[in-house]
Amino acid sequence: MGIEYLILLLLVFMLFALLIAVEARDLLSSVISVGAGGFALSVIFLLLGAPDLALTQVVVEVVALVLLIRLVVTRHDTTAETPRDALRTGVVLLAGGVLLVGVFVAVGGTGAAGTVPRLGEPVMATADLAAGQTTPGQPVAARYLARAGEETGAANAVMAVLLDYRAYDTLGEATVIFVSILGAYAVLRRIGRRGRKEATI
Amino acid sequence: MGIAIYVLAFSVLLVGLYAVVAKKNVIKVIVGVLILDYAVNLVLVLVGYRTGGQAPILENGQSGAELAARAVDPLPQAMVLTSIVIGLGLTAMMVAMAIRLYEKYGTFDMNRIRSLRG
Amino acid sequence: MASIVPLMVGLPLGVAFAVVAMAHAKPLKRLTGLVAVLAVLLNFAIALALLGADVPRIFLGGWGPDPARTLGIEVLCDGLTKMMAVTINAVALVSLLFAGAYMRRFTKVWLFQALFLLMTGAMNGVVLAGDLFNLFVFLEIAAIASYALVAFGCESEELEAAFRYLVLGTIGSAFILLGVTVLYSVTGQLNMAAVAGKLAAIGPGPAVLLAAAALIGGLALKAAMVPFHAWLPDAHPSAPAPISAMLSGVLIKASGVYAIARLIFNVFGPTPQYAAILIVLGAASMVIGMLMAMGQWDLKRLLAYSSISQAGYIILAFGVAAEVLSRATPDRAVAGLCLFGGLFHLLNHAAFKSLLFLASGSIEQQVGTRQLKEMGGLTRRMKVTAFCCRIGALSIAGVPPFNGFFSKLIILLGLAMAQQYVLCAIAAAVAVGTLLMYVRVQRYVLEGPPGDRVARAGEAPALMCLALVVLTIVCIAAGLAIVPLREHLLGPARDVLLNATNALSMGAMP
Amino acid sequence: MTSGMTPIVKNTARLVSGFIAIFGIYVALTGHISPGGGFAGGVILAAAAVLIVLAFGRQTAEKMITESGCHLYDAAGAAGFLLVAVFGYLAGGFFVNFLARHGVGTAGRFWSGGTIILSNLFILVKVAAGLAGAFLALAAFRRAHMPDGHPGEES
Repeated sequence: MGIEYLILLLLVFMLFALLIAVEARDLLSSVISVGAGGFALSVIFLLLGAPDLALTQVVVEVVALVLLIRLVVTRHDTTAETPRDALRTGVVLLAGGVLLVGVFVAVGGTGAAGTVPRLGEPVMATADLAAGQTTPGQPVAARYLARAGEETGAANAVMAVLLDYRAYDTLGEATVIFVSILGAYAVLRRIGRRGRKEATI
Repeated sequence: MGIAIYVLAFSVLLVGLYAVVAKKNVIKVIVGVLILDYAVNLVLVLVGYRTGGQAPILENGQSGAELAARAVDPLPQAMVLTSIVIGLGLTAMMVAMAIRLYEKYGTFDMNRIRSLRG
Repeated sequence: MASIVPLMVGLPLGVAFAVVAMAHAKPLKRLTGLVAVLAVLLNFAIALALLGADVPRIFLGGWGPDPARTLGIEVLCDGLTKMMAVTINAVALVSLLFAGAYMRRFTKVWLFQALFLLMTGAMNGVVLAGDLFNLFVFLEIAAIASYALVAFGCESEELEAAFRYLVLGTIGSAFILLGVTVLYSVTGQLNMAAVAGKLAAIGPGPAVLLAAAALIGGLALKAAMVPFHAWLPDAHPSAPAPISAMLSGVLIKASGVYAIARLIFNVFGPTPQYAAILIVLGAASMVIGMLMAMGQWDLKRLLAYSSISQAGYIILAFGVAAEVLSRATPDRAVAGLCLFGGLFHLLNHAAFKSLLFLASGSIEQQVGTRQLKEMGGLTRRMKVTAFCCRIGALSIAGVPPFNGFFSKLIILLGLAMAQQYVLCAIAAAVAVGTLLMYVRVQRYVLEGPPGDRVARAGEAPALMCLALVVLTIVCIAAGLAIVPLREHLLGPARDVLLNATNALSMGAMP
Repeated sequence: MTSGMTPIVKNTARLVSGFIAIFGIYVALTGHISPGGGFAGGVILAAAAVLIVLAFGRQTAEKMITESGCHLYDAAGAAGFLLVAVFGYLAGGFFVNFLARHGVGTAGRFWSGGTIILSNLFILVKVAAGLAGAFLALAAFRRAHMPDGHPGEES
């Protein structure tokens, strides 16, 4: 139970940091606050039993922060002048209320059928590993955990899932980063069309 | 307890949504996209959490069945790893676009960008 | 046969990596375009070869299923997937040929070729995906490639349109992933067939509804259905013409319409609620897209708004089919007719909308404008382009005997037979409006005395004309060859949707 | 950013970046037995490159890390990972773990997991090269307004 309170505390911290990031007038403080939120998230990942994610989140956060801080500090326009769009804020608040009510109903906390299971009791825990051919629809994750070591030879079940059972997804993942970097190159060409002067306002 | 954590995670999602939709500054919008990513990743990991669960890595001498009875769900973690990568790729691309937009218009303010365009 | 199916994704991705490497080696640099065309051609050949084949279920990585659980990622190869794959690769091939001449004005064309191949490969991945998370990953690749391609010209408006497209697309993706998460938390599965089976067992609950809402919302954003359409009229016209053709012709269908249909019919199973959502989205898109298009004077913007309207037809037809299927005593013949009309319109729209966007690219390059008022008299100066443009406009306007007429007629018939008379009347009214709109386009673009700019223009390069002529032939042939099309392409695709939640687990096990 | 930062920063960066790079490679290569993996390792390796670019300035850094080199390694890493998938046809199909057919080794030992080490290695190369290249390209756009007469893009 103790860990859950810690997570709750970190989440509250994270929410505040992110609210500051969204509302701060100064763009640099906004970017740094979102970094603080990201680091809190990586600690939460660690507490939730996901060291792979914690490590990845930290290093990604560092690189993303470097990119963003560089973007902001080397430009002159450093404050957000116009705060918000009233109509859109209203729409978001309305949608948000509906979403939160939906979540409350869907999660429920009762663990009844047709709702999201209670925190700490993942659907995987209902798996019957010995279930053979007769009971279809067993959650796959328990099977990954039980047999990953012998079937793939990887002690780290996350890597076994990522690079063996579901390696095709990881091909997609590698391609995503390839695409977005190519996309960044494409956008950064100074001249897109031949015979046209670079126009700046 | 559990529901409070879920509600907070979805509040983070709302903060991100609010920043992306209602804010009129390129940097704020990028920040909003990052926050949206955080929130979805967090929900995904929460879904696979088991109370007091161990990380899904075999310890010395541990059998698979023991791991299956104690560890958290590895599948959402693999999904989140992919999702984090997608987020980083998107960030790089958004930064590139923000640089070009600033270069063209001299501002990060979307309203001024629009009015400059006429 | 089954083993080559994943190559439809692997080949374009691999060639895209190779194109990037080749661009940095002097002697190979000139060959990138040729290699890209060959890759797409080969992909099209694979898609055609698979049409007749009866393929068992495919699980990647050798992780075959036992009935209790599905370990590996499944790749689908049923009728619907085959039809989408043929459409995607055909439009990609023609657009890439067109780009061979059109993209000469742009710098660093190899980047364009690599991104184009990655987008095509990812779209193939989307229609092949038999796994919810895999679907999301390939949706993301296709979307990110399209963000970059919209901004490929690097002009101010293009960058701004691409940024807005990126931001809205990201919201859509976040909701799609959220939907997948909630579904996983309830079922413990990611495989679509397994999720469908599990959902049928546990019945509808609040969590399932939340997942469905998130997924439909996110995918409707990708498909630019009306409350979520804000990005499309900026993004599609900003892209280079071959990319506009790809985006309007196949991307919004593969990553929006197809994914919605696949999930609603084959995973969630059609219910009255989902049907109502689809009908509202479809009807609203149809009407509002058409009305917005009427007021446009920019040719590409007009075409973009018209894409929203035409995609609305498809979604409306699917929605009515879902409604019919969810009745107490479903009339499968009527539902089948609606589905057939929707799928046929999807195919036809891919043909004529990419034709019109490519033609607008030719005109823009030769005449130097996109404004309707500055054109006119194109029939005298650019005979081939004008002829193709005329056929395309007649097709989309629904004039017999072209393909658009037949698909709209079938949809109207289906709506009438499903006793949805109001929807049928709306659809008919929109069809008339579309007809009037494209009559106006023809009058301004093709007829009348040539304007100053047009008088100086010449015919477009041969490669561009070739691409237009190919699509024109498709437009004419699809209207005439409706019976063989139904036999080999559309019929199997319709059956997949008709079989609802049973469709995915019906294939033979490997 | 022509001159880079002060000598203290440069010396520290020179020292530290090597350690960071080694740590990145370590994280990638032991991904199958401990937390980490090719992606995290690749980002760490790229962070070493970012450090060098930041400390020494773009001009100096480009002598060590060139943009076209990054493109090449980026493409090679991605293609390598795809090749791992295609080599699976030797063992039965796309993405079959072809090294694991003759036993996968004991879980927990370094030599285990078949193609997982190989995949991690390729992803490391891909991600590191890609991110480093992207950072170089982004760093080129430091000044908002470029002086006139800058060299045009080669096609």
